[in-house]
Amino acid sequence: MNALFSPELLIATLALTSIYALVALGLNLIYGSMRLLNVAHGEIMMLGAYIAFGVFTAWQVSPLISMFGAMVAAAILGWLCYELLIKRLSSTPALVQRIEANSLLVFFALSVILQNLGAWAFTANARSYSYMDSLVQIGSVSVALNRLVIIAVSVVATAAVMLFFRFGIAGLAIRALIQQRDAASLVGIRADKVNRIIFCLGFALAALAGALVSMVESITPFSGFPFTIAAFFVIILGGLGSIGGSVVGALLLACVEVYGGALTSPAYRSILLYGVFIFVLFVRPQGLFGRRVA
Amino acid sequence: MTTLLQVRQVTRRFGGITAVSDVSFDMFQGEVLGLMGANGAGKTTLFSMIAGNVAPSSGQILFEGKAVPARPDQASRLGIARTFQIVRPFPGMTVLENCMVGALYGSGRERDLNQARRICEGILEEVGLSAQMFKAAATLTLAGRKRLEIARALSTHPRLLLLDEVLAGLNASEVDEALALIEEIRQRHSLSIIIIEHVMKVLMRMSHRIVVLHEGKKLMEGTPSQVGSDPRVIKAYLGEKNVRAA
Amino acid sequence: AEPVRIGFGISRTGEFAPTSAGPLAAYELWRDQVNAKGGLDVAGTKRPVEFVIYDDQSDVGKEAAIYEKLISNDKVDLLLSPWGSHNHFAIVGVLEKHGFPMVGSTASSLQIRSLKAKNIWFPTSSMPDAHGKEMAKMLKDLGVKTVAVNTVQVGFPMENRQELLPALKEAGIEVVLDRQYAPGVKDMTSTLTEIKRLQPDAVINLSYPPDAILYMRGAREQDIKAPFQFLLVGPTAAFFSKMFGANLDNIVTMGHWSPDKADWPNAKAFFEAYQSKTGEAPDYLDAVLAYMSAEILEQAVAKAGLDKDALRKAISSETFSTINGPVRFEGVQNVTTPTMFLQFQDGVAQIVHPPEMATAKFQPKQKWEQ
Amino acid sequence: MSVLLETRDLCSGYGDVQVLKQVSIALEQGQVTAFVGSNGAGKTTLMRTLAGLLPTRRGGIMLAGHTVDALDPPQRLALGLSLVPEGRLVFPDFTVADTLRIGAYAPHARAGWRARAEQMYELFPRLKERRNNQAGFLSGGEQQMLALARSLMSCPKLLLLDEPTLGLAPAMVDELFAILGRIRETGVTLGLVEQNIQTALSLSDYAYVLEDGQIALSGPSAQLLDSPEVQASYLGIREEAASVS
Amino acid sequence: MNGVRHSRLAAWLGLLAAAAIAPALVGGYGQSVLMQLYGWIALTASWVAFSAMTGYISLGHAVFYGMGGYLMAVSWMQLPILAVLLLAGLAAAAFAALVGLPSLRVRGPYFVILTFGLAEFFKYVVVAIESSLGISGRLLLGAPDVLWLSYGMLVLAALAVLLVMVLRHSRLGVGLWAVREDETAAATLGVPTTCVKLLAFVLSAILPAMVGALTVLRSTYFEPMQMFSPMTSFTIVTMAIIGGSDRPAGPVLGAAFIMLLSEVLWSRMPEFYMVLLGVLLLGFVLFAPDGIVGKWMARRNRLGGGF
Ligand SMILES: Nc1ncnc2c1ncn2[C@@H]1O[C@H](COP(=O)(O)OP(=O)(O)OP(=O)(O)O)[C@@H](O)[C@H]1O
Ligand SMILES: Nc1ncnc2c1ncn2[C@@H]1O[C@H](COP(=O)(O)OP(=O)(O)OP(=O)(O)O)[C@@H](O)[C@H]1O
Ligand SMILES: [Mg+2]
Ligand SMILES: [Mg+2]
Repeated sequence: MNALFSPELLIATLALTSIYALVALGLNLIYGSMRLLNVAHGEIMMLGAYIAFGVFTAWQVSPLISMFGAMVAAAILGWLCYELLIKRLSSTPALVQRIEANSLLVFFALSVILQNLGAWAFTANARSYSYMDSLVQIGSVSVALNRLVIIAVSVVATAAVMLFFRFGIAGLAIRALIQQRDAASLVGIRADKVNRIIFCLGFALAALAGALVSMVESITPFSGFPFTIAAFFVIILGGLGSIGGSVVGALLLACVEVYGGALTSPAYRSILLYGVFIFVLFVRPQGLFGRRVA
Repeated sequence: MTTLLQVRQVTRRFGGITAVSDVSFDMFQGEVLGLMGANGAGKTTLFSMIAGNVAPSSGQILFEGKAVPARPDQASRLGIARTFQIVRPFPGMTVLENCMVGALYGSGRERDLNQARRICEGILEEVGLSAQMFKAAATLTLAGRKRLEIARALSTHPRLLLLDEVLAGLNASEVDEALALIEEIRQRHSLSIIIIEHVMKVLMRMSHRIVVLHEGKKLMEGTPSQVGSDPRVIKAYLGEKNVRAA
Repeated sequence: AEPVRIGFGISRTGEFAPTSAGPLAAYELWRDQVNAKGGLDVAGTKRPVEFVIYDDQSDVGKEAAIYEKLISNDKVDLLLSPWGSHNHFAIVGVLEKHGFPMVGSTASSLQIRSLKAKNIWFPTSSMPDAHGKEMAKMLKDLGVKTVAVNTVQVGFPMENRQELLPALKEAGIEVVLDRQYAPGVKDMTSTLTEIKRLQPDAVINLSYPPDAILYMRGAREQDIKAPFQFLLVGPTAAFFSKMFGANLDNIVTMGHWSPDKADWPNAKAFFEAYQSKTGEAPDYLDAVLAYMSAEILEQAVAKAGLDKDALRKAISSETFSTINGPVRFEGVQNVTTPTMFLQFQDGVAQIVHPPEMATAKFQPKQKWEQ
Repeated sequence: MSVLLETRDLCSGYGDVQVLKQVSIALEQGQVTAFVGSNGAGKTTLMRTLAGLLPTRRGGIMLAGHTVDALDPPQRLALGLSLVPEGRLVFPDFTVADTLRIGAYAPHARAGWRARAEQMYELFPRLKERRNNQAGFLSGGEQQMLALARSLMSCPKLLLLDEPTLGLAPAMVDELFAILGRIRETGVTLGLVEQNIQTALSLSDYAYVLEDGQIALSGPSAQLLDSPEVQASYLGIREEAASVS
Repeated sequence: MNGVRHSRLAAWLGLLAAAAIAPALVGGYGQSVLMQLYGWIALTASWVAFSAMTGYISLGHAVFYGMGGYLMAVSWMQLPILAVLLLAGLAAAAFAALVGLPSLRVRGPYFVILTFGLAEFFKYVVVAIESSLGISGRLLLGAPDVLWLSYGMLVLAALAVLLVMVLRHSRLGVGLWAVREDETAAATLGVPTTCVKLLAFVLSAILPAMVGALTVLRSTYFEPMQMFSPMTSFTIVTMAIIGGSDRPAGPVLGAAFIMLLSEVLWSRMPEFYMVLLGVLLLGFVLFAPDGIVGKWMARRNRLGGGF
């Protein structure tokens, strides 16, 4: 099967990996550091996507510029969301006890609200625009420029977040918080401040992903959910909180999608994808790079 | 005297660390065996292996001649009960409900809920927790939680009880009371006990024999007075100053 | 006069809300137009139209209950249809139980023949079997020798594939590639590489919009040169042309309507009215079918009034004049409108087949914009 | 000598339960103050309230001249107060090395954390051996050492210790007290909750005896050690004491 | 104590009687709504019997529901309905036993997403099977009247609530609770954790399959993407948490509340009811963590009603 080694497939894998990794990045922060099941992640992406779309359609401003605006808007939303909802969720003992179920519901509610407010504000119609879609020749393969841009931004954003975690003490502080709240505060970590930053950053990264994805996919207020799922798969495959792990998770998913489809049939794509996910968790319940928790 | 427990050349490694290394000893029915050793000597790990929480890397543990399975629930069913050094009560349950779990599933295997409740009420009375019976376990003080560990272990109707530093955090007079309590419990339930404690007075007074671990290996085994005067033990564990105290 | 109350359920929220938006807008357009003309002609008297709309939340389980409620609680005078085949199926039982006639819209499936229902009709002319036969005929006419077929595993496309393959065989056209893919795929590169290698004369994508996007993007990047490139559902949606612009030119798609068809006088008017109402072009498919179903109902009511039996009889027997030309039903099916195909030419969807209906001549796909 | 920490009529508790009832204490700069009392007397509650883990209900806490009742633990840490909590509260996933690193999280403690970590390894060689092991898997005594080391990483001026000898082997207890002695010599003020009353009183300058959430007795340690009340209720010399009174 | 128990039993029986009479009194639409309500109660209570008891939040109960629907669609007109119902229950139980063993090793958020993944996996397997059979959606003609279906659902709902009641006051229930609190400690006290978790998982799978089977008879159309929709799972969790998952009354109140609310809002304010639903959901989670039942009990206790 010579086709398997074709550069087209390689680039497709790369492009898909970068989208998955980018989409997972914001979720990784919120989920990996606070164990909150943010099922509204995709909706926040859509928020970013709509901002990019709206700004482009109205004023022809490049999404590469408006994405910063989208990030700021989402960060504000994150801040509000933290102050109004999550603070209470993570400080009321009765709520913390079932933090999984409760966070699931809070974010589920948030996603329902965002979807329907979105539908009300923008109508449910699918939207799209075209930007930077000229073809670029790389060797024998030609790729749309916007896909290359996504790869580049994804690499930069992932690397930045990774460095932040690896070399700053902030990463440790985040992990300390989730393990032992009292002890964390005794060593001087202010849960409130750290969590607020995480929320703003996580939401901003989601919006960034949305703004970029809007260049290559059509968007509707209701199309966030598949992204949420993809993001969860990526970070769980990689192991919670491990940014490097989630890049590998993204790569694995992309490979299954591209090469799995090529080897068998695209008909089995979803079965393969979910199958691999289930298999990995059956074999390694803590994800590929997760550490077993004491 | 019949042999209750045989520990045979048991080793447990964690990655590069050998927590317990080639330890063997026997224990008789009705005996109180002390387990002594510096921090990190492997005492708790040994308990975990006897209670089935951790599987030995090599070696064998026999309880009444049968190999102890590496599954805590099955070990409990055989009649082995342990307390946790770092206590782990069921925080959302009341003290009574904590105990009922053991009564229903331990080697007593009581099937009737009301009967289990009565058994547990008796046990809580014995360990002095009856006043707190309906309080959530999370509200107990540390000492209270240690008592609860004992009560829970007892509720499984064990024959071998493993006590891991249950007296830590008590003051001198409380220790005296607790010692009397444990002795009483031992006789009433005809238990055999292995006890880990860093308070010398306890080991010296309670145990019939003491096994000393040092860096995972068995350093020696003997009566309290033999152990207390052994120079190796003094060097490795007690520190010169405490010899006189003991 | 007392208003005529017309009820229907439609997805305003949830995953089908985007696709339901077109039909909903078409219904509302129709209502506004009728009311502007002084109301609905009910066997001679004009009465204003009032809608009773329920959101089915994209949950097919809710549809039957909604129509039950419309009929027995709200006691509406007339019904319009929800969006999508599955929702049509879900309410057939209710319609039969109450003997309440309803003109269907956006449903197409061979299974409707097994229905033997007396209270529902389907105005589409893109029934899978006719669609397959017509497609084979068109390809043969164009001199196509080899095709690649690429199908998404969803009801309607799959039924189409099943009818298309034997028809191609009969027409002596070789199927060099027959791929299926699961809904939700995110990449189509391997299939496209294969198509590129095989160089068929025609690529037939029995697709839905999300995967139609993948095809368009990949085909452009890999420069698929087949002169005939077909996408089942997708290209007529407004967002599609925004995304692909000139690249959409010469892509063929399903559809039996064009605003440029001169002998359907209202077609252009509908196009313009819809565009001025929503700011977007109608999607040539769902919005048109929805509008047609309302027109048919309108004309049947003008003839028979609101009596259910008279109405049923009128719908079953009359010929109606719609934006899509004359429509007459036999059984549940539209038997007058032939199966057609659309092709985008200079950004406008033109009917290119069959020749007697065509508004423009087929043009081979020549190039992708760089 | 000045007072570093002072409470006035401090009240605190959990939910409907009022545990501390009008506790007034003072910790002198540079001294060791011991808190003793039977089980459930409220020692841990007092420590948690001082550190800010529990809110003050009534009364007030003054730390180094500031009223700190409204401050959270990190803010009190910034003023130099560090607590070694009961039950250790280690971060189970962290390695020993990570734990020490995070111990120096407070801004004033960040500089020179590496050197301080090395000091800790010297104080507790056992931790050095285990530096890359997860804290959750350490033995009970090792965790206790780790908790103390973590606290020391934050350069405290006032170190509160809630039963730091819990689970330590006798030789290690001696070692610990020796270490505390040395820490004290560097000018750090110590507040010590300890069950071994004899040791506690012999090592401290001043002591408070808590009973049922109140200060039952207080005074210079040497004096308390000789008091018949203390002997009776805490040193297990009941018979003699009973016959005396 | 006994008096309270008797009065509570009487309340439940009264509720059951009312639920049994209701379908006969309301029209076709009312019957549809009641049928859905009973269905949701059965689903939610079944979920509570596993997830609330063990703390393993399953986001995959749609798989059992869909499985039941699929079996009914496949065997329509070939087997009697009752037989299919039993078969559906058995099949779901078997599937739960099969996947439960490896899944239940996974904890916390991992389990949540794993169960979601399992449900989606199964959905796409069904999609592939149907495609390879050349079938695109199955139409079920001649299904029983909604009145009968609503009675069927009522039986399932009653059984599911009964399951929760019996579990709560049983030995198994205590074991599950211990697992929820601390699995290691539970095992050390003799609870065969894997066994009890698996048992609860299997028990909680049976009734949802039957609910699915009846539901497909109502919609008369089976299509895998619809029948296995993850929204089902989300709705179940929502109802359980809103009602309060610690008591058998929780699922009933939760399902009834959400159904009622959406009935009221749905026709009054079509544009905003989903938004409002979301806001209410937020309010409930944040301000009534023990659900409606919890709030209600707290009020009663405060008023001195206690028991
Ligand atoms: N699960 C584990 N993974 C890695 N290392 C472990 C694990 N459990 C124990 N250890 C190591 O094994 C050694 C023995 O631990 P153990 O808990 O048995 O000591 P101990 O004798 O009970 O000490 P202490 O008196 O302090 O409680 C320790 O150094 C500990 O770090
Ligand atoms: N979280 C809690 N909720 C309710 N009451 C509590 C809680 N924690 C402790 N208490 C109660 O507060 C009282 C004082 O407890 P505290 O832990 O301060 O005692 P202590 O002196 O430290 O005891 P010990 O010597 O056992 O550590 C006890 O009666 C205890 O039951
Ligand atoms: Mg130990
Ligand atoms: Mg204490």
